[in-house]
Amino acid sequence: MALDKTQIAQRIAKELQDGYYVNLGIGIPTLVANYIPAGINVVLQSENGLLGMGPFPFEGEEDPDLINAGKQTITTVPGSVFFDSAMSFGMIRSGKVDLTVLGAMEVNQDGDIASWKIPGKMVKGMGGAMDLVASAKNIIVAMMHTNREGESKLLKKCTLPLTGVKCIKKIVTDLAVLEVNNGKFKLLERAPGVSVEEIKSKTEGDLIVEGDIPEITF
Amino acid sequence: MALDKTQIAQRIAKELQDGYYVNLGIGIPTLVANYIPAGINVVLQSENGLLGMGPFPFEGEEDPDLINAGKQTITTVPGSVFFDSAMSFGMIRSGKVDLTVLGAMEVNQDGDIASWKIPGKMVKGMGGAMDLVASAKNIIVAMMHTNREGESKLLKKCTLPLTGVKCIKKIVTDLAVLEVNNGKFKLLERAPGVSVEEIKSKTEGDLIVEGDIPEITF
Amino acid sequence: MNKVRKNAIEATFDIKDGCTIMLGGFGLCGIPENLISALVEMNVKNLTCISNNAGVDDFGIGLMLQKKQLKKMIASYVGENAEFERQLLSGELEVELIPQGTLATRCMAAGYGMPAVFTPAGVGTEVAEGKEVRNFDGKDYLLETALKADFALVKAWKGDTHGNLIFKETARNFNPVMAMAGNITIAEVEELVPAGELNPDHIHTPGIYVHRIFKGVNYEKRIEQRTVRKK
Amino acid sequence: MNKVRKNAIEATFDIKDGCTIMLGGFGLCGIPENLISALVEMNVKNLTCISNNAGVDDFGIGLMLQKKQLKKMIASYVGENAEFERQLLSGELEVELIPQGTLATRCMAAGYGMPAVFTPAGVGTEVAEGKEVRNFDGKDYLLETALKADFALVKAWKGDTHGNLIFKETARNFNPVMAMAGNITIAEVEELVPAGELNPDHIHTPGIYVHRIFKGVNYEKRIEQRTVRKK
Repeated sequence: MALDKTQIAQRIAKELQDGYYVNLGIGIPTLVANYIPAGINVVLQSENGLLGMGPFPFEGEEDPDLINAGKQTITTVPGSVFFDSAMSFGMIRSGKVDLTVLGAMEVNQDGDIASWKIPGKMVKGMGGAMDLVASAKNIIVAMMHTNREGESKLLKKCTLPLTGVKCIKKIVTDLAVLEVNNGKFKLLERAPGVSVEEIKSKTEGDLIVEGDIPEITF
Repeated sequence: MALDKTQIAQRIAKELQDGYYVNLGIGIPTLVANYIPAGINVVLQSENGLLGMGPFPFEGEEDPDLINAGKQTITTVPGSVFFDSAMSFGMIRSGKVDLTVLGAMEVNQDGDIASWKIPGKMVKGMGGAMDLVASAKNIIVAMMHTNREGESKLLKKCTLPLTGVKCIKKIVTDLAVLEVNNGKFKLLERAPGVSVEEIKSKTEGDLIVEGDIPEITF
Repeated sequence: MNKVRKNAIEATFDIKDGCTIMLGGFGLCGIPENLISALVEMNVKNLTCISNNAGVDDFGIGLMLQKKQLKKMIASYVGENAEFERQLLSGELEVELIPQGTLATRCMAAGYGMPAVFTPAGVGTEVAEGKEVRNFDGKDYLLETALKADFALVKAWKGDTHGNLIFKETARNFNPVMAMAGNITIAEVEELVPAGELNPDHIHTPGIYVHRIFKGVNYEKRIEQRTVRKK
Repeated sequence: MNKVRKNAIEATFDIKDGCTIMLGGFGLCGIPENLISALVEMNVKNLTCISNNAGVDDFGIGLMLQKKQLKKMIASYVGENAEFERQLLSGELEVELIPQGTLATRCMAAGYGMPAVFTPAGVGTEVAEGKEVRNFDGKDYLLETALKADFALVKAWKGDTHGNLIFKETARNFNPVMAMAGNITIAEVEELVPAGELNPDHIHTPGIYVHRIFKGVNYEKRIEQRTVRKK
């Protein structure tokens, strides 16, 4: 069965290591914060100017001056620090953030990503995504394997305007965990009960399947 | 009679205007702070990271964490603010400092200045002087008219390694007030009792003398 | 040197049609509410606005979009702002989208007197079109120029009569970098104190960057995405 | 993620001969006294030191100069440091002098992930030799590259166990920009508190830039130019 958004987040959370500084994008990536493994200490960076993001506030304790990059009300944890947007992207750009998780409309087998615009139809803007993908050492894309029309989002070549080139290392979808490997997608894990054939059929880009592909565990 | 260092500082203080942000270099320029005209509010910038420098501390109240760019113990005035060296030169470079006063070994008639090195003999380092002269809109040099050997420090062409080119607007020496004007020194004022002839003889660069030259008043 | 103004209208008297203005804030967090109201009230037209976002349909810069006061918007994110997206797609509004970090850095570059800097964001994308690309240590970067404005409008938590500013939490965001990039910088603050009352080690924006300051009123501080958990 | 170390010796164990180190401080103000003592005690050799000044003859980096631990000094000011000037003029020590603002900006560029920036200082002087000059809006600027170090050694007033730092008065100076430019940044602080005790709006250097932190001891805080007025 395909993973739901929560499970995608849960699987990505397994990539976290102790001491990591992590930037979580809007949407599914935000949910990763809920599944940080026990014994692992990570510090969440929010590019609007915060290190040490905590959970959502209790009802009635929302502070309009304290939001995350998704404009959601949040809290801080002990040891947090505020800074301006220039310094925030300064630490991103200088490689101090260990892991970035973000969403995408399309990813291709060279590691390019498209996520901010459908020409003539929809413009979200790149926000901080272009800076993040151009800077982070370690980027995971969290997205559905196909779009609403059932078309693959893992392509030979992105069709939409790019957010960044050759930057994505790993992709976690509702169907699979894949890595970008020498210009191809390499299948690492599959969702429980989802067959390699199904993943193959829903992946437009070249797919490497080597040996037995284990099921995703949490 | 030639001005002493205090009087040079006193004359320069007359250039201050209300609301000015001013950077005073090491030596004679530092003394300018003692002669700020009544009714004039200026904020002193110290490039090691302070806006709102006050007078020297009272004996016994020295604070080793609070010094000026000349490494002297100082105090602050109300409204002062501390910042790091990058921001300090940021405000200098972006033209927010209205007036810079600094010393020099040589100045030439194009407005070039030399102040940091005598090859093979002496190296003081440029410190912040190169940044200041490359950035300030309004720069006054405070110095003796001649060096210890009696040689003019106002030259056709500087002989020492430069600190900056075409940047000096005004020079106040023990003998005169001059401005750099179309590639020449223009004599504006002379020290009380000092003749135009004496100034001419001690100025190696081309000197413009137009009409009566008034004596310096304080 | 009197920087204190009575209110937003008095502080913005010389913002005329056709000006370029920069506005601090991220979403609706830390936006200069009083200054935006003044611009809406004065109905200044043909503005070029530089701000990370364009508010929401009925608040923040969205109010100026509704009244068609903007000729051009320079921002990083459109998001869920329907009116902004509509004007953009229809071509009514000229829009330049800039990566968020590049936007912040270009403002800072102005405030730090650096005419241009190299940054990696947007290499290989349409953002790179027409820009110099240079490789440093095996990685490509774009040359990005400093971004200035005729007026920078910022919102701080506390300020003093010298124009020194302290921001609160994530309401800081673009405010300090934009404060440095205005030819004239106007700050509205929730609390205005006499010079000397702020701890000089706690000030985020030195007063040298701020030309006018006033105490704002009636802060609404609207929340864009109220998210809570149960007690 | 344990960044706390017992003392300077424990924090500097991997600083080896030939390393490039950056040291915060302006004159003797805000210098990492404990870390310098450790380097002197360990007698690490062949160091390239990046610091605005080189201390005085018998304190600060001057102690390392005396022991001939430095291969190269990168600084902006020699001033009245006789031993530094002697080693420089005699050629015993390789010295690179950089304008003070350029030095600060190059460190900041490293910490902000900008490989190069344009700055005006030194145009037309020997500092410009070999550098790209470019004109922006009628003014010439030099292209200056980011400056990094194997280790950045900084001194703060207060710090917490996450590495967040707060500086005091003008002891801030180069410390925050150098803290951002070290591959490994080591901070000594006068007071070390648990994470959560510092006000997150008052922190100057976010802990993400700091890899090791310890509480320094026996601060001498020598004054270079004691100047006073009579009561």
